[in-house]
Amino acid sequence: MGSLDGLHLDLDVFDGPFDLLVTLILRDEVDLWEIRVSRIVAEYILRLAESEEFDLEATSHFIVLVAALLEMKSRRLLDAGSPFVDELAELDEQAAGEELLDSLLRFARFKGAAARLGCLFAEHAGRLYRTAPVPPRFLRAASAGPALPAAALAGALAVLLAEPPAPDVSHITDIAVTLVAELRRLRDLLAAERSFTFSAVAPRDRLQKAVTFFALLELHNRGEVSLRQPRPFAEITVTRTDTPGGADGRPDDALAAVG
Amino acid sequence: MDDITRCLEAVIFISPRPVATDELAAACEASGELVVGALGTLAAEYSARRHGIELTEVAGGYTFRVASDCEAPVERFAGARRPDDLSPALLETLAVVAYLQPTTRAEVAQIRGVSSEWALTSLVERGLVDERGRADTPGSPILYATSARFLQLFGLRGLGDLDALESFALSAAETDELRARLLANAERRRP
Amino acid sequence: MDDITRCLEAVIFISPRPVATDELAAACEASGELVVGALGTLAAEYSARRHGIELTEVAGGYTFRVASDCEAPVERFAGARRPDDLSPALLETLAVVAYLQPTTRAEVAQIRGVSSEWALTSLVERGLVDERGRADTPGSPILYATSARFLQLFGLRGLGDLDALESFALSAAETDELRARLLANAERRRP
Repeated sequence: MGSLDGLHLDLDVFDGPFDLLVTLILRDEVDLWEIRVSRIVAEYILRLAESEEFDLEATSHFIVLVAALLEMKSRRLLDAGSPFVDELAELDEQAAGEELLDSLLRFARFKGAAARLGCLFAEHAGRLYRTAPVPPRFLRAASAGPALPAAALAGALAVLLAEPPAPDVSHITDIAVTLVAELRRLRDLLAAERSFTFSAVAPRDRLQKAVTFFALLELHNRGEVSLRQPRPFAEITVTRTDTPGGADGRPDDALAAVG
Repeated sequence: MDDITRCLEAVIFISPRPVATDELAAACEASGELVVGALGTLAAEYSARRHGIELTEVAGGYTFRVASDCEAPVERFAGARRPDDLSPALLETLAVVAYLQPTTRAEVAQIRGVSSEWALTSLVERGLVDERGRADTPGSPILYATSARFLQLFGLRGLGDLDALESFALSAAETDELRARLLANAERRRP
Repeated sequence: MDDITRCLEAVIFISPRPVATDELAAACEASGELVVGALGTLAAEYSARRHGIELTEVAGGYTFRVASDCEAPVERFAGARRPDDLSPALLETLAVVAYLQPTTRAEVAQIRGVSSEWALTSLVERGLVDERGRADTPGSPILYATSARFLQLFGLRGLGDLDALESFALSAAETDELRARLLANAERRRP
């Protein structure tokens, strides 16, 4: 299970399957601002916990779609009136576009060469050459006593006998838990302090940082905070907005169910 | 056949890999010119008398191989030994190494746009690519180059037999089409 | 030469050991009588045209060998070959064969986690590993074992001289245990 087809969402602005929601957002028929991504993720995690099988493909598909939603949301965080938006757009089209085109053109040549090599391989790889070793009687001059230590063989096998370390999967479980915890942590911080900067509260780890950013977007979406970034890559300032349901620390029901 | 031709034949027959002209000259104690002439005689003898094996120049030297119309009985006898097919990813990686050699893992990854660690390891395991020391740049990355086996499996006498990389460049029309497609995508993504 | 003669030639040429008449008949899909006649034609062609190699009948079948007056250049050539420099991949493959012999290509590949076809071919070519018949399992895969030249290269009197690996000597039971451990590790290493 864990399939996307059956993931039914009951959100404030949308009631229906997740796939349909994505389609509507792409057609601009549902406003992305109105969609709580964290809620969708929470629904999905619940669903995963309920189902007995883990469908890797469906889950990967889900992550890609959610990542796309997040990307669109983060783009809209940029103030539409900022001069940097134009600059970014220009950079996208001109410099980045040309750069991408250049590398695609360069790669195309190697791709063509690879296709040609494929033809040569098909034609020649099956040809039969004699590979029999030189008869020992012709090697009299070449054999001048042992050339390699026997210990080298034991050494080569020892590498294969060494038990491989267990794969580190800690980061996989971390993410699922931290999103909920991070929302709580940020709310606690906001209750204590009206305003702070992103770098002041973000953990050092890149993955953790991403989760913090994700949580901030969600708070922003819920109207609990306002985010301000004077220009791209600059410090982000987080400020609590004093609206009902925002700063009162009301636990999000969906997330509470998971956490 | 004359003495030098027969000696060449014996040496090429006994060697499990193609033999270069200078190795043949040293073994037969003859000049390079004489060897080149005798190689022509030898090849002509085998083709004129319709032998089941033929003399061929590949991977920097000369070797005998089974004539293509005699492959079936040999495979019935020895079992088919055709090497495994190469996936598109392996062929792409091989093409980058072949044209840019010696090259590093980072350079291959940059051109292909994806990490090529597995592909390179796999090519080394198949004996198509060799490690050739380390680059004299920060981090001293390993240098990779194609092997003699690569030349042999692809029927090349040497790297000079590879088609010029430029001959695979996209045409002006294809380039324009690619540019147009990229712009269209950028347009669609604009918020 | 006619078709059957050329096919015989190709099979005998490619085989590292003498080929029996019935094997030749099976490979060429011809009767034993036809094969015997064609073998006569083939031997006559090589001697009449003064080739540097000649068809000879030895115990067990037919094989080509270097004509006696062409042995000197062959010895010069073989003597000039570079010493056995074994890459890490070749040494690892050789170690697996040495400790688990006789073993199959599939088993070596499974333990090393990579296709080891080229490595095994290369070791056979260097005379360090020999084919030793076929396993009594489905598909009858070829069995590989180390050669006398292998012992010579590593200065060993016999396989009993191989360094014990941790607690492993080379008794049959312990070789099985070693095999099991290598396979289990390979399984764990798989992504």
